[in-house]
Amino acid sequence: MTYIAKPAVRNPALPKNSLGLTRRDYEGKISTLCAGCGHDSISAALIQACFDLDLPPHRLAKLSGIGCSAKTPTYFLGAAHGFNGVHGRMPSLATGANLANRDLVYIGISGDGDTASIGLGQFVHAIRRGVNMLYMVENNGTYGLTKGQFSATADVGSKSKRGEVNIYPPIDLVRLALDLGAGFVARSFSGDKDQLVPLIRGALTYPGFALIDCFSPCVTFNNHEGSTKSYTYIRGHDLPIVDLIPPRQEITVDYEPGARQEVTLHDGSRCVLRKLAGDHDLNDRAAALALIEEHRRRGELVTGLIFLDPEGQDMHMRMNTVETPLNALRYEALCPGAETLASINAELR
Amino acid sequence: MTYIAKPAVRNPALPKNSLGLTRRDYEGKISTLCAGCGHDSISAALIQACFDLDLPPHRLAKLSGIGCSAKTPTYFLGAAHGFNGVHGRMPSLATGANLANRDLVYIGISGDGDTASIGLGQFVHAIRRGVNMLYMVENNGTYGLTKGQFSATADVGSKSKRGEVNIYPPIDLVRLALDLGAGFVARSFSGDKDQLVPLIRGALTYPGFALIDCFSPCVTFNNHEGSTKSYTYIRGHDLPIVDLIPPRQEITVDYEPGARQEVTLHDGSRCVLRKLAGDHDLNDRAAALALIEEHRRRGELVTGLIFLDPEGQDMHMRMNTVETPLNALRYEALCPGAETLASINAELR
Amino acid sequence: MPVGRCNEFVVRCANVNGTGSSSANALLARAFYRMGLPIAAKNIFPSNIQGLPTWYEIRVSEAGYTGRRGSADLVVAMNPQSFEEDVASVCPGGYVLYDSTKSINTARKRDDVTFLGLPFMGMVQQHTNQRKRLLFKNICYVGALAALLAIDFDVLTGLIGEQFKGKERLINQNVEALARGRDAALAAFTCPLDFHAERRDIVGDKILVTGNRACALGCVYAGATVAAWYPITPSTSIAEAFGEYCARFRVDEASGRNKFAIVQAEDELAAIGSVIGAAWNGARVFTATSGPGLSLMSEFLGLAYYAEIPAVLFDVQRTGPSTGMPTRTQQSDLIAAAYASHGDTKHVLLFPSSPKECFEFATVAFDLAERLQTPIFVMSDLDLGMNIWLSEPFAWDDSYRPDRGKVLDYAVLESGTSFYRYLDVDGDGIPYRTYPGTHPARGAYFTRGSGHDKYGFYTEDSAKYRENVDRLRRKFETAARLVPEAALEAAPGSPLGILYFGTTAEPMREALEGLSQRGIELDALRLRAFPFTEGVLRFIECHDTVFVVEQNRDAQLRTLLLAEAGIAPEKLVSILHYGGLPVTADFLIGSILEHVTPSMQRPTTGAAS
Amino acid sequence: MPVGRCNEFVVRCANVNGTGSSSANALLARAFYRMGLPIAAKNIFPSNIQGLPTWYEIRVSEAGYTGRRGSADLVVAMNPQSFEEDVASVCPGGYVLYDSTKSINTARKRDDVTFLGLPFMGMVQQHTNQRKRLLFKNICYVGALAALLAIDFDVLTGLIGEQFKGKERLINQNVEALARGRDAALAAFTCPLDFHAERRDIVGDKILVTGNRACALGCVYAGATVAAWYPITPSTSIAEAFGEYCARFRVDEASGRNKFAIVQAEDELAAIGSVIGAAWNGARVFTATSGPGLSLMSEFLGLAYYAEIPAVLFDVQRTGPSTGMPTRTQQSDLIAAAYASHGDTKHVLLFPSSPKECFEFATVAFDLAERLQTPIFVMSDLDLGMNIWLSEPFAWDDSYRPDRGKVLDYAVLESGTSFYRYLDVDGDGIPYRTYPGTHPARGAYFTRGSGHDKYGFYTEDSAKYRENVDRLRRKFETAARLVPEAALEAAPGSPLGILYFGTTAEPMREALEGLSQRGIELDALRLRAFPFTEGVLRFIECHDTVFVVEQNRDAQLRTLLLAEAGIAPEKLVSILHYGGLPVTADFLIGSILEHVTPSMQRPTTGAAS
Ligand SMILES: Cc1ncc(C[n+]2csc(CCOP(=O)(O)OP(=O)(O)O)c2C)c(N)n1
Ligand SMILES: Cc1ncc(C[n+]2csc(CCOP(=O)(O)OP(=O)(O)O)c2C)c(N)n1
Ligand code: SF4
Ligand code: SF4
Ligand SMILES: [Mg+2]
Ligand SMILES: [Mg+2]
Repeated sequence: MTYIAKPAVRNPALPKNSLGLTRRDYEGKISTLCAGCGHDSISAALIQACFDLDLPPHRLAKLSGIGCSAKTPTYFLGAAHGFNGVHGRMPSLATGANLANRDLVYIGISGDGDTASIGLGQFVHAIRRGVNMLYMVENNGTYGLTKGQFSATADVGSKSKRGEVNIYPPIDLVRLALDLGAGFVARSFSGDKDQLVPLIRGALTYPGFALIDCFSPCVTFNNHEGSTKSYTYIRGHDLPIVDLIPPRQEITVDYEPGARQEVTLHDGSRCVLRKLAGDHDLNDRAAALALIEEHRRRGELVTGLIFLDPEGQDMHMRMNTVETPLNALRYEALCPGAETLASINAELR
Repeated sequence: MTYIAKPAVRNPALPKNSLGLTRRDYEGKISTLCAGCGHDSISAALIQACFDLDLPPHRLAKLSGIGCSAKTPTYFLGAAHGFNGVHGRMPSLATGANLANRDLVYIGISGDGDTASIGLGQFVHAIRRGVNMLYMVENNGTYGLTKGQFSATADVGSKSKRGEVNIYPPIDLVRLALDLGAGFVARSFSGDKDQLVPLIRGALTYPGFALIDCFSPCVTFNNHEGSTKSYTYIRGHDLPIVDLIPPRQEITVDYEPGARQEVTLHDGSRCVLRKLAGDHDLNDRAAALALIEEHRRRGELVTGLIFLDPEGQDMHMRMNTVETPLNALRYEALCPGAETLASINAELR
Repeated sequence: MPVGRCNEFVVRCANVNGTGSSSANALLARAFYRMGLPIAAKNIFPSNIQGLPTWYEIRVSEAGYTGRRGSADLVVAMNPQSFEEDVASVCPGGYVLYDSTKSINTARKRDDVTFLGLPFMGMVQQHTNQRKRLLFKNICYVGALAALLAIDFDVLTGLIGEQFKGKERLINQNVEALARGRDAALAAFTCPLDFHAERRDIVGDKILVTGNRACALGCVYAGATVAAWYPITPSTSIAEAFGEYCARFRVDEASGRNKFAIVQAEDELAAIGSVIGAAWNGARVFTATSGPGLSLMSEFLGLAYYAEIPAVLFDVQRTGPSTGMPTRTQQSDLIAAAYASHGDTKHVLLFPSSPKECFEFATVAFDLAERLQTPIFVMSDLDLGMNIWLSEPFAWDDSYRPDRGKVLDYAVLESGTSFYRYLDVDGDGIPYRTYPGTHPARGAYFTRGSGHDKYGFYTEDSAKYRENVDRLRRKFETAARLVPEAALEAAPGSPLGILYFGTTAEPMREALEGLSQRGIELDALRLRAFPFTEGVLRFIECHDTVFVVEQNRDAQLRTLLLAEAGIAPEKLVSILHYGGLPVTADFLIGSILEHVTPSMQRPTTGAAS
Repeated sequence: MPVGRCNEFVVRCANVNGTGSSSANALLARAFYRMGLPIAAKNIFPSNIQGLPTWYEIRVSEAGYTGRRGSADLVVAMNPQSFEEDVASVCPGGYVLYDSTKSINTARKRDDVTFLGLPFMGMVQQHTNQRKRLLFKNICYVGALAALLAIDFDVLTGLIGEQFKGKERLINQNVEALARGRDAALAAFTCPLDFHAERRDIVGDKILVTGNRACALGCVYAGATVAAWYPITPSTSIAEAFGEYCARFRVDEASGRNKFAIVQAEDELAAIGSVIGAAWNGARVFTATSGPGLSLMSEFLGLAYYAEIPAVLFDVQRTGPSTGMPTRTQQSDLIAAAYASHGDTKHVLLFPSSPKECFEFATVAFDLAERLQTPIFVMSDLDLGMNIWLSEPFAWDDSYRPDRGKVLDYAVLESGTSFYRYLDVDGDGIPYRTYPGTHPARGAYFTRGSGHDKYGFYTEDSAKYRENVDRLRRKFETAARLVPEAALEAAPGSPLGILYFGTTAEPMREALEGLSQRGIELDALRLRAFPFTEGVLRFIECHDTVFVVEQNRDAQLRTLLLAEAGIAPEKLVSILHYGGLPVTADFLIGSILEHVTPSMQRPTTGAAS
């Protein structure tokens, strides 16, 4: 977060896409997240991907629940309508929005608390219906906005800033989505722009439900007590929990498909990513599950496009709705009229 | 359902278990479900299993949501406390009940609407916590009590009594439970007493979360339009939906472990069950998933005990709670007392 | 036959549910109607699917009283389980028609009623199929009633013919069963009974329809394209009937594709979420639910109120609290709806009292929702929603066009009109909105349930917050000017007024006449909306005492009147009916008589309009 | 120094959140307190984690006024983002202390306030670590304030020593930073300022504590063993502090195992579900939430009401509707709580107004919940819950034993006492219950949210249903006799009364004195519970006009009074404060003055008690 306003004058030298728009036309308001928050990197990737795809910004709709992650739709695509709903219920808002107008591109942003706890039922059912949208989980294993409680995606044994240890196994949203029939399933890391931007492009153009479960470190609460790099250590363990949040750099990685990459987080803890090379069978759900499992046993988190269903059906296909968005049908095409009503009356006698 | 009261006199010749109780001591009120409803067979199996296990009936607690299935706790174990809560929220009631008293045996009864739709989030999180209970889903693919809408476990393409076709893929609760780390996962069929009773015994003695996803045909709404045996056919297609429900016999099967069995439902539709022989690796989650998938491709529904985690942790183990049920701790053991309060006051100065 | 007994009676059929009785009973009800007689039919059914007692009360009333009467002149006692209770429910001098195939315990019999036994089960022994025996047994008792109550046999056979059109065998079998019943009755008893039916021409072009079907049809005519719902008794048939009508009238002929989308959501939270999402995106969309669903929707309803999203909800009320009695009626969600959600929220409610009004209020609800940009609740109930009612036929003016409210389209935005989402440009508290995707450069805004200022931007500033919620309060005042005015149903110019709404209307009409015969005159106002209109306030002002009649325990409407209209509490006298069965004129008369003292009825000083 | 300015001032620290300021500000607040001075501290923070403006207001008041005052005598303007606004918030004649390391735009300066610049950033340049620079910069301004406001330096170093006990290096660095700030101020300005602190001995044994911590501790003392909750501002710290205390006082020494269980549920529906499940099973259990969570709990709360399950909820209210302003305060969930759920439901509410009462009401809530077998809502708010308050120390009577209500145990059941779950044996509307698993043959019953009769059996019968819900209404009358009586806080014997509750209490004390100085006397009653007690009704009766003060837009308490107590509306005059900041005495005085006319203040005719 910085409070220096962006320059209002446009730089004519900025590259333009085929719509004649620059990257700036895809930006939003200035972020109020913590400096270095992974979520901001995801916003940047979304901006890049929409720019790359030449999407008219106003033909996208952004929806979210509540959380730090849910705030981000304000920070990209300022020319698009946005809807910051209630906690955990973005999927139903997106379902309704999509029903009303199948012609917009839908981006749903959620957090791991928003999706894996309060919103789990809605997440599952949006997948089941095949709502045509990009469903981005900005997954940090914690409740950022309410100050660092564990989410249902936190690892067993991980320690919170308050010193508590998580005793429950994590929910893997990718496995869940695969199991429930999502058409496009990917995992990525907020700091891996090279991987994330193309994945977003793929998800936005996929005609069905597309999940990106994006690991997005929380600079403030992904903080293990034991780490010598944590500032809790420096301040001596007994300050108010969220007191000082030193500005940090976002964590970025740059590694080859097929490769393995160890990432050191802000607090010194590590995780191992494995970037898929695209040589696995993208269209086999069972194989995708096996792949995840195999790497999990090796302590690796598989990233990349994990599964893609070329035959996936979106909700409107299943429902056999007309091509014209329902919100654009003329009233005359909807009302059966007085004459029909007379015959309905007759049936009721 | 029959309105003839059960004889009040006891038959001294009835077999007794080691507690000196007869099967009758495990019964409940007379069912008000449709004659032949699969749910009643499940109640009978529960009664048998509890009798077999010599469980003192009053040391069980029965909880349920809302639905035909959710009514059944009234129809077994009349000597146990029961709680018929709100729709889809039995898991949280059971979680709380179990927290208060870890010494009772918990039976949660749910329907497929209750669990796979409105209650999905709670179902998942009860599994994740490892609530020590038998979670029985009386799965009929339909909303019985609200008269035959599709549930989220109905097959794509199946037709409802109102003539609608289900367009969404089913949620497989067994796969979900496996994926989420349930300790005991089984599938069965209400009519297969030989299989169901031992499974219930196993689930009741398993020290953690035990799912039995029990296929339980609805005589009234599992009714395919096309079937020549359906009474819709006989009445000529245009009567009120739930008008006449002729009393039927429950469907029972009797086949060997390892065998395949075709079942003809009340309406003439068929399904194929495959009874597990117990020769698969019970303790391998991934293998269990693969097994289900393999049989699914062959058009078979695997039944039996699919997975069992011998190391499964229940919620209280994870939470490290005392052995004594929390509701039985004496107040003296709970209140820190006035002296401690004085020192707490001192800390706050 | 004593005057007034012809075409004035109640038949009560006591059955076991799931035995095919409801179609037989519907046939019976419709037969009276086809004879030109006003009827009221109340289906009193259990919350299960098969095997429990169920009752179907048909009131025939030449006088046109179509509220529930309560007692029965003739009971068809087909359910051994409830036999005793059913016998007890007959008026002295009335009749019990029962199945004498098996002998019946005469100890249960009463001396002051006549028992008419016919061997119905015996009459259908020729059918080897058990289902058919069950079904035709019911048709047999309809036949017997035809004889006993002088129902036109041609009307019955005509109805059978319509129902089974093209299935000659079924028609013949049914007609035969009818005839058997009739012939047996004619042989055994003096037919018709002292009370019976006589053809009239009173119903005119009225139709027989449930409120739920009317709501559904209203949504079709209002141009609703999206519905999101979750099954719950007694609201389910709204969504289901909407689906039926859409399948008939909303499939694009050329492509065979649907000009509608209906989502059976995973629960009510998802249903209202999808309604809000679709409404935000410019569709006319609704949900239908009942109490438990309404409770689950509360959080989202606060969002819709505060973010100002049009949403239409049909709340078909049932007996609460909690699961309560899901197959019984009540009007007990008023407070839950009017103040749904935490924080300072207020919602607009409509109170239809007939299928005709259900149909009309659907359009009113959508127009108001979009005009006011707020949720609108159509407060129906089980009695109105699930029972068939004699109703004026539905009417439609083809020149109707939806009021989509203050929506700026591409052209207006392009013209450079400035747009701020929550600005009160017109002084009515209602801001302007745009649909997503309208214009490349103008009109986008961010919708949020968190603090926002009049421009639509995020704020945590006290003054800006207050400015916005004060406007919302003003908007609610605007609502009071836009909602349907209450209907003055009787104005004899009494110092006593009576206020009621919804399904109390029909029995009230009867009660007012009954009271009038006892010398008690009441001015009667039928409420049609919340917030309260000028007319309601004036009505209360003009009367010394106003009875407030509602079907709940806690006098919820009275609470709203006290809280929102600043009325002196002693002026409002509650009449409360909350046992779950439709309210009767007798109950109303009795309750009012308890309260009316001679001193209340001072001579009329002027017309209270 | 003018009399009355010593020990009567407000310091407002304007910071950026996430920069370590809150611990510095807490140090400052506590230092005044340690000097024996009454303080009030208000943390005004944004709904994000880092980088937005945040304010910390410390009021020092020898007179003991610990409500918010609003304006500031000295602003520590450390946030360039809000500098202008912060300067504007200083009283004429006041001071602005700012960081002069970088030059500041003098155009923003005011003539009527004194600007005190010190190069705080410059003072911490020796630290190479950026975090330390940020932290110690804050400590430096505390040091400067020590000089300007004559804060006892030993008190400050003492507090630092306590905080970092055992970490000498940290202590030294902090003390050094304090000294730097102090020395710089002493060198640059005339210290102390005209208003400043002087040691007194006014606070006695009072403690400094948040309401949330007090609630948590109260739950520990009340013997709660289970908590189920979902994180939501501003209630989160109740569950978290409960966890802390349990970890300290509730771990079995022998086994190292927990005599408590806390579940962070997946959402509020699950949280209240687990509360109900555990309460049904005989544990003392609670949840803590705020508005959105309360809305989500509505369906379950109806179940708890109707099935009669004890449940304790702490609703720490924030600014609504919807997500609203989650870091701002309000009292706007009254109606949502009192009538939570569809159908006819009514709930018991408690209104604590201080940490002491939070602590005590926890026990009261559990005792009432189990005595009445119904949910009890402790209605706190963000201001009470999250800010530290000067409070009487907590007190405990070791002879206290929980009132577990009417529970039949094994012995009683064994003795053959008959048991029917919903029977009103004692005439108070409260039935008996048993815990699951108590007795092999007696006492089992089936709990349901669907229709049940007085014996606990399923019913769809009108009369039986009514009998049961009528008893529930009587039980609510019993509740009115059991809840804490309102507190008469002032009784000058005026014809004017004033009614208020919760965090309005502190500023009201100050306002009453201020009004009295202006010749306006008011009898003051502080409400402590709903349903309304006899005392509340009598108080209103005895006064001509009663001001009803609440922190919401819609006068929700007034609505409850009108609806439940049958009070003439013109008697109740609303004073509403709903901008989200704690209410001030100035606001109260101003609002009351607007309403008080000379005619209202007729001579006292008798004592209005
Ligand atoms: C109904 C409801 N309950 C609780 C909250 C409080 N709340 C706000 S954000 C949040 C969790 C956010 O976690 P996550 O979704 O992981 O987002 P993050 O902040 O980590 O990006 C919670 C519990 C709320 N706003 N609404
Ligand atoms: C909140 C809420 N929504 C809806 C309902 C209505 N309802 C009752 S049972 C039921 C579905 C039951 O289906 P299932 O769980 O499959 O049980 P079954 O009757 O098939 O055994 C529904 C939707 C309700 N009781 N509460
Ligand atoms: S708290 Fe964590 S998730 Fe929230 S903005 Fe800060 S870094 Fe990001
Ligand atoms: S409707 Fe179906 S599920 Fe319900 S009782 Fe009847 S057969 Fe069973
Ligand atoms: Mg998170
Ligand atoms: Mg089902």
